Amino acid sequence: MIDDKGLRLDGRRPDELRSIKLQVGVLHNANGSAYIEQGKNKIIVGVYGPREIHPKHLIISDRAAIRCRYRMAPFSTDERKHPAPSRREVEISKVIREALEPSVLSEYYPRTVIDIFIEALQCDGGTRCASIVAASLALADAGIPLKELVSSCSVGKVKGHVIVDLYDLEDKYGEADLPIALMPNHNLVTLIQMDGKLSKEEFDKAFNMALEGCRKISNLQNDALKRKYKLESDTETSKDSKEEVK
Amino acid sequence: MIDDKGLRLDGRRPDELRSIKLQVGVLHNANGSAYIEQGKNKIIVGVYGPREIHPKHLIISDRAAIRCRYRMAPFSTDERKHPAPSRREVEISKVIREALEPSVLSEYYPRTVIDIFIEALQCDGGTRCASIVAASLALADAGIPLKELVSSCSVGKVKGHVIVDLYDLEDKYGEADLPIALMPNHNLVTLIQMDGKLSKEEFDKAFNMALEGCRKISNLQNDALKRKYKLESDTETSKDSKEEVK
Amino acid sequence: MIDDKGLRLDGRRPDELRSIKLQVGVLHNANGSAYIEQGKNKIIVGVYGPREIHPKHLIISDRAAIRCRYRMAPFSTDERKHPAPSRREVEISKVIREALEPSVLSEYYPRTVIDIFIEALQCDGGTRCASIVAASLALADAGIPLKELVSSCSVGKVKGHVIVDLYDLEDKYGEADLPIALMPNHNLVTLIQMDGKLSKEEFDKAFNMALEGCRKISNLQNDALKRKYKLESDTETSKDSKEEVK
Amino acid sequence: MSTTPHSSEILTLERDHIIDLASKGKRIDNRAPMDYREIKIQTGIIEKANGSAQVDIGQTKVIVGVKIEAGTPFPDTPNEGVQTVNAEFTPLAHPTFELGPPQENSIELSRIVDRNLRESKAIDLTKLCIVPGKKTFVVFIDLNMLDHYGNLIDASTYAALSALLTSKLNEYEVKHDELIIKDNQQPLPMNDYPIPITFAKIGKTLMLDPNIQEEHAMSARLTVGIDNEDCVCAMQKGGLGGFEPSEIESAVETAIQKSKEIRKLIIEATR
Amino acid sequence: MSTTPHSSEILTLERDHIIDLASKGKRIDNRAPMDYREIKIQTGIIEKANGSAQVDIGQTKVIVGVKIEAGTPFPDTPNEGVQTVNAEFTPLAHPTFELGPPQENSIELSRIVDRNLRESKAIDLTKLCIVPGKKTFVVFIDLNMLDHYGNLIDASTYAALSALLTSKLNEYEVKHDELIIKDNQQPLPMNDYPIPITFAKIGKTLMLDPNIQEEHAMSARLTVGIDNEDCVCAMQKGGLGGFEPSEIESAVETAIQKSKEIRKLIIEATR
Amino acid sequence: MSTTPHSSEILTLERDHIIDLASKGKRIDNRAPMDYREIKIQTGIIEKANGSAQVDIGQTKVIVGVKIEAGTPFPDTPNEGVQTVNAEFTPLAHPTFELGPPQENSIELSRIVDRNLRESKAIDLTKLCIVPGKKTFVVFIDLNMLDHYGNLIDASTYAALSALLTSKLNEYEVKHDELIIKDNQQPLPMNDYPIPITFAKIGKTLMLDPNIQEEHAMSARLTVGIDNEDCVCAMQKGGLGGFEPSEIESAVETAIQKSKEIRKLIIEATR
Repeated sequence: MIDDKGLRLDGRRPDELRSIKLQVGVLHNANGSAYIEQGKNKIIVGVYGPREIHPKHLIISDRAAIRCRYRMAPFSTDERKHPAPSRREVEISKVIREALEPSVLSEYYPRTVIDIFIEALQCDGGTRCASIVAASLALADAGIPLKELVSSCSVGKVKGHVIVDLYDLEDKYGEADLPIALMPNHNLVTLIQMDGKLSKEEFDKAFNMALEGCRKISNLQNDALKRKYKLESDTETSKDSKEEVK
Repeated sequence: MIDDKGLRLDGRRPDELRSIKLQVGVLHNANGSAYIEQGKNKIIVGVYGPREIHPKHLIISDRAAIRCRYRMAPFSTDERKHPAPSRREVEISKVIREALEPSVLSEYYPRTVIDIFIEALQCDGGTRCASIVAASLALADAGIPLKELVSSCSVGKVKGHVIVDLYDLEDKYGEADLPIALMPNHNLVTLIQMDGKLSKEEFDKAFNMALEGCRKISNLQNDALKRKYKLESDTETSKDSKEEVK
Repeated sequence: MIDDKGLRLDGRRPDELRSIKLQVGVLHNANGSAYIEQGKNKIIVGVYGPREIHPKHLIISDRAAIRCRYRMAPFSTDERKHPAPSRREVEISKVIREALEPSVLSEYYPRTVIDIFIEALQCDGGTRCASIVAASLALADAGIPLKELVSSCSVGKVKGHVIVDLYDLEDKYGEADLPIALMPNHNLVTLIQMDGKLSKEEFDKAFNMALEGCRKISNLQNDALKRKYKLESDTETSKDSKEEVK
Repeated sequence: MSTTPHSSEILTLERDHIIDLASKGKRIDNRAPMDYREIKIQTGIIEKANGSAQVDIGQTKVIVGVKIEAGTPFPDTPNEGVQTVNAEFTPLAHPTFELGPPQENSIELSRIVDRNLRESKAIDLTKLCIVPGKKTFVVFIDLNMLDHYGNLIDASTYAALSALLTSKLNEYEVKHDELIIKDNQQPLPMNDYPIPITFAKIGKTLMLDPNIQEEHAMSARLTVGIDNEDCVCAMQKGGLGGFEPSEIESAVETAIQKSKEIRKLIIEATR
Repeated sequence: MSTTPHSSEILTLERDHIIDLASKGKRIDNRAPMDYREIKIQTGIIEKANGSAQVDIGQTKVIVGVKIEAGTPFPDTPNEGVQTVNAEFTPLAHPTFELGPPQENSIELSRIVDRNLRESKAIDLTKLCIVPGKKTFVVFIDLNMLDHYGNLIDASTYAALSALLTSKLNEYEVKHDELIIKDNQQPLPMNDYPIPITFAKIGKTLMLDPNIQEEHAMSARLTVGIDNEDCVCAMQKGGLGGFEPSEIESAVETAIQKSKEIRKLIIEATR
Repeated sequence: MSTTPHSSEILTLERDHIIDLASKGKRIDNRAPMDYREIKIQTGIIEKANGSAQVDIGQTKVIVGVKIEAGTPFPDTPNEGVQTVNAEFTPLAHPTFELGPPQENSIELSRIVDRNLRESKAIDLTKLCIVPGKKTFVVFIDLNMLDHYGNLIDASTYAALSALLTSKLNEYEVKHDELIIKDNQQPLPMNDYPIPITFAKIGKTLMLDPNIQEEHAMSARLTVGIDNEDCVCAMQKGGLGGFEPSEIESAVETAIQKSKEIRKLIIEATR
């Protein structure tokens, strides 16, 4: 999985991220949206809210509730995924929500709900991290007040090497996987999961590599958001057409 | 499927309907009910309402909501049907509801619901049409104000012949199926579906044959309703016994 | 199944109950709880309430609603039981609720609910009776006002012999099973079910043996309850620690 | 979760009236306590089923269809057929069924019907095996409530029994592991005619065959199933109250007598 | 249970405005009655699928992925492949989908797409059998709504057709009853290019390709599917109103003409 | 859909009190920050299971049963056994579970327990294959919460591990493709004893083994699983807040130390 020159199957260095493409504001109906391509991962996120919440017993009196659904399209995986939500998707929905919660100023909108809908159109490893990256941008695009954007990146161990941003094949043959999410300015890790086997030394190395990855991706997020705002102030037409239907 | 004399397997002419038996007011508890036998089709319909609607979010402020469930009994088909509702039953429930909606003066009863429950006890082709015929009578029997009764009939193409009111075997080997529903006095087609293959000429022929079928069945519906009213005014006893439990 | 000396496979006489262990107040969170071991049967019951009821349409204006769930743990049976509720568990939940209803002074707490949760941890025949015995104690432990405790016992016919309190193996090869529940002071049978084949004479014999079994178990219930009250008044510490978290 | 049902739909006045009548041995529809309403049995109404019947008890209407198909035997009875009962509380049968009727009622009903048939060995399942351990006939008994005006248990069981007694089984061959169904038919082999008799306790009185108004006024319900040999084959108590032991013993006696009449009715209707 | 949907989200004023425009042959987005919005077709966007396409009709966006896997044929077509269509109304596509959209809409949509493809025999299922009666290819067509701005039926069918027309099927061998999938691929065998054309009736006027505002203002919807030979292969009426017979006849004529244009568009995009 | 949970059941006053105590390194039940409550382990309590254990951590009570049955291996591991974990939040364990607890909590719990066991290769699945690719042993690990007073993750994993360590596997033969189960039993082959250690972050302080009051007051939760070789085998963060990187690094160190104590406890209890 790692050749003589220390390069990976897809030619990347151990600490090299896949190419990442971020787009903000890609959907018409959603209040906010974003799209991420990270290697072959293709994920689209739509955000609605703050809006009224049903059923009423979900109301939280002093903050907005956040709801999150992560879903893999049936055609997103090598073998077709059954459309019914899997236990894996249920758990990922929860950890993504909990990764985003600390960044949202939810107390500004008590008794409402903010809905985050994530569609993984193609999955190639590290989709929970890529989903967080896009979802945070979609929240910002919806005008939801945030403390800052949440970045996310995973690190793994493959054949004894610690490498960043594993794709599917590396993940499959890897010995450990460590996805994290980070609010860089608050120095707050908002998601961490691990499975596999890492000594304390390996863990420390991997963890720091993941933090570094988050910081890099954080820059890309900020760029994407700026591009969107620039575009909006440049093109009055597109802005108007959006307002018309709201 | 069509013999030398132009007759069908069951001896009917191409434009001949199966024998139809209609009964109105066959159930005790339902506010209105009707029963249809059309060939081997045996379908019973019960209507409740206008009545209170639960859950509340289904309330429509300026009209009655109409709910419709079409269900095939497990013993209604050649092979036993699993009791869970199939996708086919879900779609048929919808097109039947939409076939009946235009005939109901639903604005007379805002914030209520009218429930139409259809049990197909035996299915032998064309059950959605037969269900509409009976359901419209059951609505009338429930005293729901209607613009007029909705009639319904299907036409198909079998071995190149356009024939009316297909039964199961013809349907199975047919090349096309075209069920329609009609409000005859309003000249309004309230259901049309098609599958198969029809040239424009064949379509026009089939469509007109179906309209003709609807008009014939419309007469039978009116007769059935008159019989019911006559019976009710004749037999005070039966009327009283019905009132007693309401 | 019955040897020359009239003894059963596990050495019991025909009218001999299995050894029964009853404990009241075994759970911390539940408002009331009880545990029963009857042979290899191990069943724990927790009661919550009277408390607010959701959804609101379940409110009964002149009494408390009682809800009851009987559930077999997946590991409770010889072959693993699928976690989804079986039709058998649904029916047993109902007959247990109906066995307990007559004993509860539910009119004291209108518009509330009393929840009875029964977990069968190990099942070895006669679990519905054992569940009733424990559930009635758990209701008392929760401080729910009762007319009296409900006792319960089953009788069966095995190889022509009428015997009391069948365990799994006897039940499997038995010719009839007759579980009953009794409010002894009110002389009221609150559960009776039967399957198998019993002549009128056999039925009368079995029925009276079951009533006798209920009366014996009733004494054990009262002892268990007294032990609990004695314990509580003796050990102030344990009582305090319970109050602290309520 | 099993939940205390609502009973709001009957007026307290009507309930009190029914209880008051009961104390005088009278009923709201003028029957004697031990009378059934009129029982009407029609068979052979669903041609596509192996057997079918509609039973009306007064205004209560139940239709039952029997379908017999090849399937897999249970591991513990490799040489026997399979009997399966399913009850559907169709929403047209009663205004409350729309609300999503407590599923427990239809499950309980189907299990009572199943037990009456199974415990009396009504169907001779030993004759339904096709290839031991591999293939057997499955008898699907589907109960369809059309109009609920009380005593669904008896109506459903009588209809199931009538449908079974008129059910036909296709002859077949097994050739090279393939099941070949032939056209000629035999009656489904039957052993017994179990008859459930249902009592309502209203006030202090037991009444047979409660109608729906009486069901709302009763404190408890008792069903006693009696087989051909006058043995008890199934019992089920329902409802929020209970019975005194002597009431149960006398109910069993009554059931043994009453079941003879009804068995005769069913035999005649299915001959 | 099928229930009359809410329509509260559109203002009555807007609805009246749209109906008023329609009476003058005008539309809220300035199209002519028989114009589609701009149709944009992209294929090959999901590398892991056998075929895929995204179709935008104006602001409406649908993505379709095709997966082809080995499975079991239906008993009545032992020598044919299996086609299965599933539609997901993803909640990001429309604010009302969050509320648990009436499942009937997604079921109806998938069944309309399925019928258009099936009745025109678009996929040559006869070439997908692997071992007769035992193993066949199953073509899973998954429709994923991303942005709902009206006319999901046409957008979904065009996307499904585009995805199928660019789908690849792996070559294979059957050795000792084992299926061995090879690396080289062939196009999925296709027979026909069925094109549904959807009309909205607004006031007395028929309009093609309603946007979402028009869907809320329309009294009824009619979809006519036309195959390569200008024959009608599928129809479906929806909505609370109806059509006069003459309207239906003229809609069929229009659909035959309009389908040629759109078929050309799809052929070009999938070449 | 994952939804922000309610936290109304704890009084703000109590929460503030707990956070205030934490700032002084104190806890509401007088423990030191790095203390567990008393851990009580009982095994062999369900005779019908292959293995079972009840673990109490303070007032928290979890019972786990292990059933081992023959089943089908996964296609990608044809030579291995199957491990499956299922968690049931029984409604008697906590007053809020009645409301239909967010299913996500029980799914997350079962997946954390599963990962701890799976990633450390605790069960030697390579020894559970019966017929490669066809038949294997399936180890069902069913977690049953009886009383929820905080830290269900640790209690459940310790109980699962204790149940597995005392599980027996029946010997068997395969004769003519038939599996014959014998009476004599061997211990289930085990490789590792993974120990999860759960931290709560309350204010700025990390606490081990939060009780339920502390769980309501904590901003986030971190579980670190440690295997026999002091390696990290599983981690999971939960809750609405986050951790500073240095907190995570120090939690891993603490977990490595603390896990030794608890592993010893479990080994002694299951010897």
